Amino acid sequence: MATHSYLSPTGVEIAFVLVGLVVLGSGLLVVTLKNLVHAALWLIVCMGGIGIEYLLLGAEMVAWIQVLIYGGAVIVLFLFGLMLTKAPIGRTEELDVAHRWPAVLVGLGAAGTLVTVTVQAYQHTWFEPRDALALGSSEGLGTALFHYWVLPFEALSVLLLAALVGAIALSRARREDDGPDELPGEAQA
Amino acid sequence: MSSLSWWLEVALRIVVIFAAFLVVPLVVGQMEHKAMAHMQGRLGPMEAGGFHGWAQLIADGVKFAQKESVVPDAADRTVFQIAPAVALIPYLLALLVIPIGPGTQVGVALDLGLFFALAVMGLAVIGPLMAGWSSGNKYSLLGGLRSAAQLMAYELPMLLSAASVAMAAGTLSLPGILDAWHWYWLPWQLIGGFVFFTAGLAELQRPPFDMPVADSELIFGAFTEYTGLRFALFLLAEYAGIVVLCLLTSVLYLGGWHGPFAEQHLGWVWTLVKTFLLAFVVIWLRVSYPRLRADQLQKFAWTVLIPLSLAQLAITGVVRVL
Amino acid sequence: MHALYPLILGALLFSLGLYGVLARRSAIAVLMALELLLNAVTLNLVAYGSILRDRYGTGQVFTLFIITVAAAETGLGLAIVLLLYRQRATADLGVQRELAEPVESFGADELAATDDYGVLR
Amino acid sequence: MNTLAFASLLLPAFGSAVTFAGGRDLRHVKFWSTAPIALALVGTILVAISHGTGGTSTETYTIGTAGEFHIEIGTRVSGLAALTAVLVAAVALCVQSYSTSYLGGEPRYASYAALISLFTAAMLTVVYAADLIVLLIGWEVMGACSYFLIGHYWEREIARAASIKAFLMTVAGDVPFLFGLIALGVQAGSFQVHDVIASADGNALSHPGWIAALLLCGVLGKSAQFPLHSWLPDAMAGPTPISALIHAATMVAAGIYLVALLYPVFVLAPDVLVVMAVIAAITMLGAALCALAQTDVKRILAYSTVSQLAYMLGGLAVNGRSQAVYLLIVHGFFKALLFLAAGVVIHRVGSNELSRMGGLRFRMPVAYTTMTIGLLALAGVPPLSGFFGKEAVLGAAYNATGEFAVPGRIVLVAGLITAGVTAAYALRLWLGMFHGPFPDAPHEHEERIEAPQTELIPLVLLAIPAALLGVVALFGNGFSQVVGGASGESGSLLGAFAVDLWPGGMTTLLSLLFVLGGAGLVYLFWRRDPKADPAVPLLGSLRGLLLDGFRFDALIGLAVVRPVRAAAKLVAFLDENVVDAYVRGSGVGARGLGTVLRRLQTGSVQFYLTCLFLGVLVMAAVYAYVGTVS
Repeated sequence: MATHSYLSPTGVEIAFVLVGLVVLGSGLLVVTLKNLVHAALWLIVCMGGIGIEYLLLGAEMVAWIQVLIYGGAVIVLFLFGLMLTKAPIGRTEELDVAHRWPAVLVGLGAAGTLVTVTVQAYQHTWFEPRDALALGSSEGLGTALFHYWVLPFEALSVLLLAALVGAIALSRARREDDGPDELPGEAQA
Repeated sequence: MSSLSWWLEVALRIVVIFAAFLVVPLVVGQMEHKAMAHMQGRLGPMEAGGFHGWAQLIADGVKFAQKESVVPDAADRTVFQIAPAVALIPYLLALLVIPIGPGTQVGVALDLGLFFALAVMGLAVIGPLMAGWSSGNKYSLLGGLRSAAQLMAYELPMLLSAASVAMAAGTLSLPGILDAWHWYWLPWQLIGGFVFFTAGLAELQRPPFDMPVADSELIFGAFTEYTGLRFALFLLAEYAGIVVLCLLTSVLYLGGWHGPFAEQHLGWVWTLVKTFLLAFVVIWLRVSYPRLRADQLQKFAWTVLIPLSLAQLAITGVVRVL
Repeated sequence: MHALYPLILGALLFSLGLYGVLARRSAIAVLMALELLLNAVTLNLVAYGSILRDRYGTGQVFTLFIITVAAAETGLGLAIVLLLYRQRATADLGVQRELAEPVESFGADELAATDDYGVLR
Repeated sequence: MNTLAFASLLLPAFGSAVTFAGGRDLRHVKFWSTAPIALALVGTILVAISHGTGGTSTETYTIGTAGEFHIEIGTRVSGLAALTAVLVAAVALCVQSYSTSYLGGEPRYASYAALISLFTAAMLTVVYAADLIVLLIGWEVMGACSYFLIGHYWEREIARAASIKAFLMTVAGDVPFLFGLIALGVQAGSFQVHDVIASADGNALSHPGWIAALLLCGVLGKSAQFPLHSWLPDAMAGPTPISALIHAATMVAAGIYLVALLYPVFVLAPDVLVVMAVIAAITMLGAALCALAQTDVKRILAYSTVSQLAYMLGGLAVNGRSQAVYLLIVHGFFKALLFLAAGVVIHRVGSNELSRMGGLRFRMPVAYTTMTIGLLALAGVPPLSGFFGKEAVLGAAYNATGEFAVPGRIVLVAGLITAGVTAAYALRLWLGMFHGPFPDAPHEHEERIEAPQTELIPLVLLAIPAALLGVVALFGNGFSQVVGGASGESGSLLGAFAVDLWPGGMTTLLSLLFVLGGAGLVYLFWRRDPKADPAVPLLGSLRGLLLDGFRFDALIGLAVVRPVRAAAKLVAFLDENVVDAYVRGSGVGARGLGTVLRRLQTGSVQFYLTCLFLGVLVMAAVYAYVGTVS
């Protein structure tokens, strides 16, 4: 469409880019910070930013689910896990592998490849986020979910059940002869 | 509606809600002081300001403001300092979407209001976690750990019982739910209301679910190292949490602004009345019930509340289909 | 909106997550990087759902699914990490080397002379 | 009749199996080793009688196919086969019954008896076989049995060496023999003996010369002809009854039998016949001279066997098929007799050495009598059977014409000289064993040390045909009618003219002169000193050479063994230092590679993942690039 141009970005686009920068920045901090808890907290920012990006893309329901699940459950799980594994206050030395250059290489290579391919494929494509709004509402998404995706939905419920059982089994996997197996934190207290 | 007046209105709403956010929790706090004092026969809080010790809360506020805000050496400064804000702000955001009266008497009439409220309330629990970890104190850490375990356990029944209401109303919008409300929802959603309110109490770590801050065991749990205004902010967050929980409960299960009469004009009064009644119950419970142990807490969540909320969902579904 | 904004954001986020998975030694940090990867994918899904005007809501529905799976994965992953921590008193992936040859056949001196990857210095 | 032949063939095999299975119970072994062979003898005699003079009869059924050929099991009874079978069965029976006492007390008697039965069955298979492949099976089973039997006393180094030598030398002949058989079957279009002979008669073979030469190699090995003869004297390391069996009826006879059987093929190849004649001449004279020099009784008899077999081969080389077969049968009886009688003597004396014997004629009258008959036959003294057999061959050589003239001359000259030498060593053996003083016993006439009945009865039984079979020759061409004339049963090639076994006047005169000469020389030297060996002055300085069999084994060692050893060393060197170098090199290389790759196998999952993603990245980049270019 001729009306689109790089030179005159719309408000939504500007917002998207700004939030995107926040997301990328916090994401970078998540994978580079020496302080694990800080990284986890930055992950909240990153997830929240992605939630806002969803909103900007017209996926309202997904956005709030993102906040609910990631902010309320996943991050709490992470913090919980960090505390149980005695994440120290301050920098954790040796948090990263000593030779990071292969990982950096892979990361940069992946970025280069993906961006190149994406740019080549979609440099002339525009879309209207508002088109997705009807779908992004609770009603639209619910309709799509239960009209077209009931079976995957049910399969997913089975998966969740399996994960639940698995998590319980894992955390109960202690035999009598294993001896005292207290959490380090409790042992201290 | 012109653009200007729209912006004005938004600004007005935010100011009103912010004011309410600052005032109502204080009222609840004052209420707690007084109610507890009366119930427990405590004489101290009866002195300040003369009649019934009405200025006790102000005295507390002045005391908090005067105190030095200490950050321990072993603490993670940034996180330690941000934690109170993280604990407080989500409740402010949640207030935005809760209607207190019919029509436009709501901060933002969000299509996904219920979802939004629950999502940001879920975020609020990160505050105590941050505080517990960043204090560099093992009691704080244990408090934080207990918080996390407790929060994860009670998130599920809360969401499930809220889902029951949404299912009954056929919408996630809070005004929409109230629009669909009928008096017979009271018995219909009774179990859900009980579960929601109880789980909410546990999320707020109010007694009898206050094991994370159990003062006799952990001094004050995650908040042990906090002093001065930051501690006051945590207290404020707790009372704001009570307000939001009671508001949500009244909106979801007690009909919100619906009342026997004068619904259209004085709906907000009904809402407030119900909210404060519930807040009183919260305070009452604190005074009346002993603290639960960790295992009792978990057991209660998984073996009582979750089955109950599932039963409520089933009842809702059956009635809806009928 | 130009299609490139969300897509490139997704690509860069994916690369960040990839780097994190490869470079972090703490198992929990790796799990966090994994969340970045998943989010990059879901962002792409939502974006493609809009770009391709999918009327079945595939992009968003699958984003929901992936978020659910991610939650389950985090729960299980953390359970595993905790188990690991209980048994080894560390969540450091760098010392979990059961896939390598036993130390006896390699020689303790040589093992001591290896870096994080186990590569001989 | 064919069924009866088949039964006769199977009976010893069955007896062998039962003997093997039955353990060491002596009575069981004795019964099952003799009774089936006795029945087989009856069967073969009945077959021979019912066959009479009429042609051949074949009865087969197919048991499998090899390519376009059918392998058929069954029997083919001809006059030749019927008579040879009787010989085999009779000798085998004598050997088995003789063995019951000769070896009856030995711990390995059971396996020994079973192997003899199997040996007999294998020989009967060769005789009765209607199919060349079946014949080959019997042929090779005999080789295996001979290996085991010669090595019966495997505790002794010499027995082990002899058994291996016998096996290797016969197999060395069997390799070309196998090729010859295959070529024969391919060219004839069938492995049926019947078809093969028919196609040879019809001159339908494209390369009869090559086939005959290849087959001859196998015959040389089996029948111990030069240059594959040296295993036979060494085979004396086995028990004496085995020698009787091998020398008289089975192993060595198989070679002659095969040539007689496939005679039409050989007739098509005159060059091979000349070679055959030369080999026969060399072998008969050389072996006889060796026999004259030997001091070991059994080795004397062994060399005499080689020499006599050369007579037969010579007879075959000069178109004297009937004569050769006649000699084969006659020789079978008297040679078996000689071995068994010598075994009796050796057993009593406790030594093989001629010098340890002497003056036994009164102590062992039965052995003396039968051995005298056997030796007279061997020497060719009329009217014993050996005389007629030898005269028949010499007569054939004398009468040979046309393409057989050259071999005829060779065989005739060699045969006449050999007759003299044969008489000489026969007399020497006789005198040495039974006359003169017994070395250790001062009262030589006093006690009889005769063998038990079970050993003597076979001697007597064998002495009868050895003495009287010459009668057959008096019936003119009767015998040759039975065995099928000059060139085989169908007799179409050269015409089934009647062959007269009646001794010719000229050859008889000449050979008797040579016999008298040879015997007289020996007698003269013996008279001079009965205690001494007459061969010592007779042969002079040649004796040492002859005692060693012309040092033929040394020659073989020089010509074959050392090059082979050297080659083996070379191969071993190549294997250890060249082939193994690659193997070791691959091991070292793999180890080195492993050491290098080990550094990648760190156990760090993240490192693996990094490598994985690097790979994926490279692929994606390449794919993207290709996509961009195209």
